Amino acid sequence: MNIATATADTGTTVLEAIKAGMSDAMDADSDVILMGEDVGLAGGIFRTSTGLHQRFGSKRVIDTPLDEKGIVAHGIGLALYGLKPIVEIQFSGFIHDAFEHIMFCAARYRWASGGQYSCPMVIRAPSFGGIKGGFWHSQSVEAYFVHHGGMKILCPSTPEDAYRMMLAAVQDPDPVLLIEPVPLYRSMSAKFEMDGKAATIGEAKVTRTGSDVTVVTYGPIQYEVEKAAEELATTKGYDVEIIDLRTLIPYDMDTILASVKKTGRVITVHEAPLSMGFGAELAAVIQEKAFGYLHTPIQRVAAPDVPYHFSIGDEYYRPNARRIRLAIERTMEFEF
Amino acid sequence: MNIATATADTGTTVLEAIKAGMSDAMDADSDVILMGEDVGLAGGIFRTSTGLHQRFGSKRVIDTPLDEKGIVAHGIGLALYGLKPIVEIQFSGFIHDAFEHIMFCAARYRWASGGQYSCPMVIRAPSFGGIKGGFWHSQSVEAYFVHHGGMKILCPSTPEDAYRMMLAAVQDPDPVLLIEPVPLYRSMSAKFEMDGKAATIGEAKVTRTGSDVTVVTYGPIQYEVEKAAEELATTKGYDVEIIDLRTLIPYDMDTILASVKKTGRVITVHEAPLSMGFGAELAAVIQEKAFGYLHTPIQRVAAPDVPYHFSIGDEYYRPNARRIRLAIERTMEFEF
Amino acid sequence: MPSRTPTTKGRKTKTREQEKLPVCPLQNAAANNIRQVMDAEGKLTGDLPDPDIPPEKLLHMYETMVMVRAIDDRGWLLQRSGRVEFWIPHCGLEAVHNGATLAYEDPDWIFMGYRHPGVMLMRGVPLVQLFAQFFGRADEPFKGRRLPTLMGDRRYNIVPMTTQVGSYIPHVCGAAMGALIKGHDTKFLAIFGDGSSSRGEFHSGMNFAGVHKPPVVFICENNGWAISTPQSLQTGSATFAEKGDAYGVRNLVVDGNDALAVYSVVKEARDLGPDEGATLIEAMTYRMGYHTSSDNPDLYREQAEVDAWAAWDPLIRLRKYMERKKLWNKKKEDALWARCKEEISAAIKEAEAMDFPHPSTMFDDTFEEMTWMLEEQKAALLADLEDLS
Amino acid sequence: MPSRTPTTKGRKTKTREQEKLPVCPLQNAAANNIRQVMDAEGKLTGDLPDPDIPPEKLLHMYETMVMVRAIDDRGWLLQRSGRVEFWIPHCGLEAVHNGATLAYEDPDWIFMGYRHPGVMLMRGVPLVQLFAQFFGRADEPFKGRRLPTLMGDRRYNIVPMTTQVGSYIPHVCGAAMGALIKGHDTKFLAIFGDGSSSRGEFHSGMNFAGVHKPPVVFICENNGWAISTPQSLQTGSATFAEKGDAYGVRNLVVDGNDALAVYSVVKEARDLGPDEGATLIEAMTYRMGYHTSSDNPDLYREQAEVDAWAAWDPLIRLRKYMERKKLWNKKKEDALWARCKEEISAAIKEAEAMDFPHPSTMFDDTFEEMTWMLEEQKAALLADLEDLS
Ligand SMILES: Cc1ncc(C[n+]2csc(CCOP(=O)(O)OP(=O)(O)O)c2C)c(N)n1
Ligand SMILES: Cc1ncc(C[n+]2csc(CCOP(=O)(O)OP(=O)(O)O)c2C)c(N)n1
Ligand SMILES: [Mg+2]
Ligand SMILES: [Mg+2]
Repeated sequence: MNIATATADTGTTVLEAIKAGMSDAMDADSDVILMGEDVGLAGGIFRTSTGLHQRFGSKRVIDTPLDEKGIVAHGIGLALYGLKPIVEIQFSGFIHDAFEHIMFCAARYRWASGGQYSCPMVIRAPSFGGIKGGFWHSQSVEAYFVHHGGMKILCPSTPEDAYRMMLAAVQDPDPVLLIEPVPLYRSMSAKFEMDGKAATIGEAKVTRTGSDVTVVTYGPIQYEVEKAAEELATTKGYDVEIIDLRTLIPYDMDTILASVKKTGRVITVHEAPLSMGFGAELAAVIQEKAFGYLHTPIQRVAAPDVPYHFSIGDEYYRPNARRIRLAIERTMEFEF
Repeated sequence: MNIATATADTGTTVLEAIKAGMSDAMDADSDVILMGEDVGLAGGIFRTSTGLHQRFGSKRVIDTPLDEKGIVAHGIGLALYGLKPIVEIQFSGFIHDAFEHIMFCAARYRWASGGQYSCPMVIRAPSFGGIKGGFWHSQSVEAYFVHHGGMKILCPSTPEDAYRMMLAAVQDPDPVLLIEPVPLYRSMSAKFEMDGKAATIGEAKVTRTGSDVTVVTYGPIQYEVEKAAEELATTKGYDVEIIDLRTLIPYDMDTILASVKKTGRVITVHEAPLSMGFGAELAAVIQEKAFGYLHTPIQRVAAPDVPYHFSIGDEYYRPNARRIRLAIERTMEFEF
Repeated sequence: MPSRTPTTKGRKTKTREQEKLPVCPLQNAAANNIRQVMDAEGKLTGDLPDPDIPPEKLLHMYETMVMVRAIDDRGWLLQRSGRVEFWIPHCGLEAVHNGATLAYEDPDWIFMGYRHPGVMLMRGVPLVQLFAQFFGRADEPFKGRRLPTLMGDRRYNIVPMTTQVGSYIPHVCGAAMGALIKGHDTKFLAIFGDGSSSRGEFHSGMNFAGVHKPPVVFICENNGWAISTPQSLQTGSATFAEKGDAYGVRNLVVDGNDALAVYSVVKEARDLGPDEGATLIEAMTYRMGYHTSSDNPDLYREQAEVDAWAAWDPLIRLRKYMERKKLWNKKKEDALWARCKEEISAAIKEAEAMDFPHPSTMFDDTFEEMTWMLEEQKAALLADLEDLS
Repeated sequence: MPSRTPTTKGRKTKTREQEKLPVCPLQNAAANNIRQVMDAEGKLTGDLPDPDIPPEKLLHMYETMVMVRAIDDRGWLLQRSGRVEFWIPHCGLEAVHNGATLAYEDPDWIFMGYRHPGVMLMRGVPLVQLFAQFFGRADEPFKGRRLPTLMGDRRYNIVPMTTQVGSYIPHVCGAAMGALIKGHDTKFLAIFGDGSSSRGEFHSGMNFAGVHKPPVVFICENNGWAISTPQSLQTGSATFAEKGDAYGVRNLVVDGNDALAVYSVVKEARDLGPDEGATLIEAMTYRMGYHTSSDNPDLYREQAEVDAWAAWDPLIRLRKYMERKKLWNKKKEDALWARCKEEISAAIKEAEAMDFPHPSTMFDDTFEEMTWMLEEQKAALLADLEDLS
């Protein structure tokens, strides 16, 4: 039994699913611990860990000093010693201070020690906009962590994925960055069985099948893609295929290629800024591996290369269904 | 007169050019200061600032505590107050601790203050491999700084560029990341006039004109590209055009596009790792803007997504003329 | 006189278990080496001398403290009724920021946090500008870009804070080093929280300050909590002030609910000679309200602790002091509150009528001269907006 | 007894100007609160008691100190003659790492820097393995991947250091927190430099240590310099030890050229009870050699300073102590040096005959299971190599 308060009628929210994932992981393995700012009595500022402190005690649910670098760095020490820390960064915007420790310590101890040590740990990064958070509380930071390898990156966008990916992340023998979708925490719920089964890392999901154009996306913004696709099916009869990547590293090339070879048209959508966003890597790889299949250039829909604006960001910075629809139309109607 | 010891016969090395650039900038403007670890009496561990401490005193050439975050963060304060700090990170591998301050403070104060404050400063990042430095001392870190905008990024690869870009970086009203080519510090010299003229930021240079294929590159690795091009001109008669980007942000799209439209074939070459390297952004943009002109997929030559290996990195990790030649051949001989 | 706390033995860090019977540490200020001018009743304790602030300055400070309290009351209501998106309460902390600002001259630079609107008002920033910021309107210094209560204004030498707490600690130290290098006599003040002392930025800033001796007063506003984290989980040291010793930085603890004491110690530290360097002052105070409008303090702290601190309200203490000096009375008090409320209502009305920023302004102020990439992205947005209309 | 340094008044930070007449601070150890067992002549000073280390342990330590010194001599020559790419000297620091390691048990964990080969040898790592590492060969724990002298080996519970100095300070603290959580009685030791104390990592590690009380001894090896940076430019505090106070971490200064004193204070701190937490020990010593083979100390320091320290050579002091105890004599000394040199020559010969790693091994140990991207990149490299041959 886990601690989540799934109600019979609405199902489990993403937030409850994350909590359930942590709770089940901690039940299954006494080496799993949670640490971060305010994760204890307060239950985390989003309440993703409500009740865990009461249940597992202050040795396994640790309120840390206000120090993101310290949180990750001590998590590394714990992992080296054989524990499986889940460390929470309160908002992904505050993760940057821990950059060196995530990328060049956690994700490098195995290699740098000739395989003698490893750092299995989960770094939780509540991310994305749409919550009137201003530029520090709405960041999409995933792209910074893709370059230089060494780090698995997961991004669930449904309650079931949130639950199973948490389990998968905890079980993984290497460090995992878990990009959590803040705007979905409470707004999305679904029914599924909390049976302790972990997701398979590296598997994308085709969330909508179609034959005209492939949209590769991840995170909460995919629901805007869905809206655009629905609308275009009605208004223009365009048949859009949508791929939820779910894992950014290692991403599911097979699923992408199969789709692209079918449709010949690709759009990438993320809410991180455009330049050097993950869409850049996808576009570069796809044009290389499927050059002969492409009818049109790959288009990238993303936020502009500026910070997230408090007053107008949610509406005009973050891509939305309308902008995505326009991009799909441009692709479908592309002429040389 | 500047402090560099240019000799009449060999010209000025890259190292001396950097020193001359700093010295001239400090002569021209008393607000320009240099700070970093060991930049004073020791003249920097590479000796790029030898003599500056003696010349400008310890108020303007400041040996700091061993704290890269502190160096950049105090540079920000100095810049806010109206000085023009040049801050040295001893090796670019140690820059990550300052990530938050570079990307989200220095490159954001102007925006976040509604244009009231700015942070004109130069962050020197000695970079690249080929010096038997192992993975911390051979890093190519530029890609991390491209995403999220706000930061100009320069990368000189000749003595003249080193000198003029240093001046341009100091004069720029915004923060500039200066990627310095360690392997060229002493190995490359040239004659040019140290006349105090700054480079124009954002201008690439076609260092070799050709009609068959465009290689877009930057940094010391471009000399490997040159070797490959020379060889292919002889052995296969391929006519390779080489573009030295010089500025990564904002890169020179016009020069790239003009070349691509002429050749129809593109290869990007950098020594940073492949995934989400700057080549990804270039490939994504080029395929979008020049789709109809491309005869072949854009190929990326880069280091693999692993750390720089001490024993074998210089030979097998860093791209070399042979690997670049093979990539050019593959592109030239591409069939669907 | 700002000087090293001679000993900190008297004061114990509390653990969660020991927090059973909350007492306000200000009660034992002398034993705890907490510098004070007045007690809870506004009577002089004989520790620090009465600074004898000239009446008009004193009244300016007190009136601003009341205005700031009134803003907090209203801000909370505005947030609860959905008219501002987010609120960070500052009730209880007025003596720290108003007292400290009074000790500084206008050309001096202040770096402050999100709980310090008094700094703005003390320096003459119009009230309506604050509300324009809370409402995210275009016509305020940050052009609606930043979270409500994250303020600043260059025209008043108040530097906009970094949203990451404490990141500005080395910035202020660097700026002050700049003044030293340029031979200016600008002085610097930075206010940050107890929790912020745990970040590497605190370490960097204090360490450079100890070596370079810039003219900065660092106020660590120890308000008891960093969200839900008490001092015992934040650090193992008995005080935050003594951390200064680790860097050779002069330090002391002051009663942060005693505006006169804050003023006195900050003023003395500010006025130190050019070679005397920085001072770290721990202001012992208490966050009476929620951490932010998203917080729920019932989850982690006892109401009894809040109550213990309520008896040391900085407004009441200063009012009683002024009453004793015959500078104040009930009539003036009532009139002041009425005026504050009225001015706030007027400012709200004016600010709510202001425009939101135009979407394309998000591209402004990225670089002095926009790059072609941003030009292109801006053009796309504008085309998009045209298409919309 | 490891305890807070009661006062640090006696010891002044040096500025560059004051460094005119270099004296070794160990001369005034008592006044400077530097704990000592013996003086420069190996005579007991009466400060710390003689630890009376059993002869075979004592000899093991001394012999390893000599071996380590001999390795440094040879390493330097190897670098100068181009046979190793890079060398980080450790001459003068032998008492710190050998003394500290002797105080620890084998299952305990040690995190060390690049100047501490004695840690490896004290624990029984074969000499040839060190040289295989210096030469970047495949058959050493890190498979030739890392810079010469950056060592470690899990089989001996010596964790490989991070190349960024000091970054392992919070790692060791976290690992020790792990032992506490698991209820193990593993103890932890970390050695890092004076310069490393300036990084945020030091702050994080000490701060968590003060709150969580893990069983760690942190040795700040104050060897006078961080490359060209002296203490006066590194920090404003009089000692590095007292920084512990800022975190509620017990601390003291020890004579880092006195192997017996290092052993004594580290042993006592290591053996503290489970609730007593961490200790920060500043080991006052001196880097006799260059910072690295790329350095030139003539640019920034006086030979006179080096000479002042030479009189306090840790090997000579320990030898004299042992001679007094009749455990050692000139004959043994000569034989030891001869043996060390011989063993080193043999190890070099063996290590130089070893293979370099195969290029494709750079992909190993990235993840437990390689991603498809790395598989693809590895395949490309292999194809490329085939093409080459
Ligand atoms: C680097 C960073 N981490 C986390 C946060 C989220 N956060 C906002 S306020 C706060 C607590 C700050 O505590 P303190 O410094 O004591 O200031 P107070 O809120 O009590 O005034 C936290 C953790 C942040 N803003 N910055
Ligand atoms: C984070 C970081 N910055 C810079 C360097 C380059 N560097 C290598 S050793 C060193 C000095 C270290 O001084 P200290 O900690 O006193 O150790 P010591 O070398 O004296 O033993 C520096 C700056 C580094 N390795 N890591
Ligand atoms: Mg606080
Ligand atoms: Mg040192």
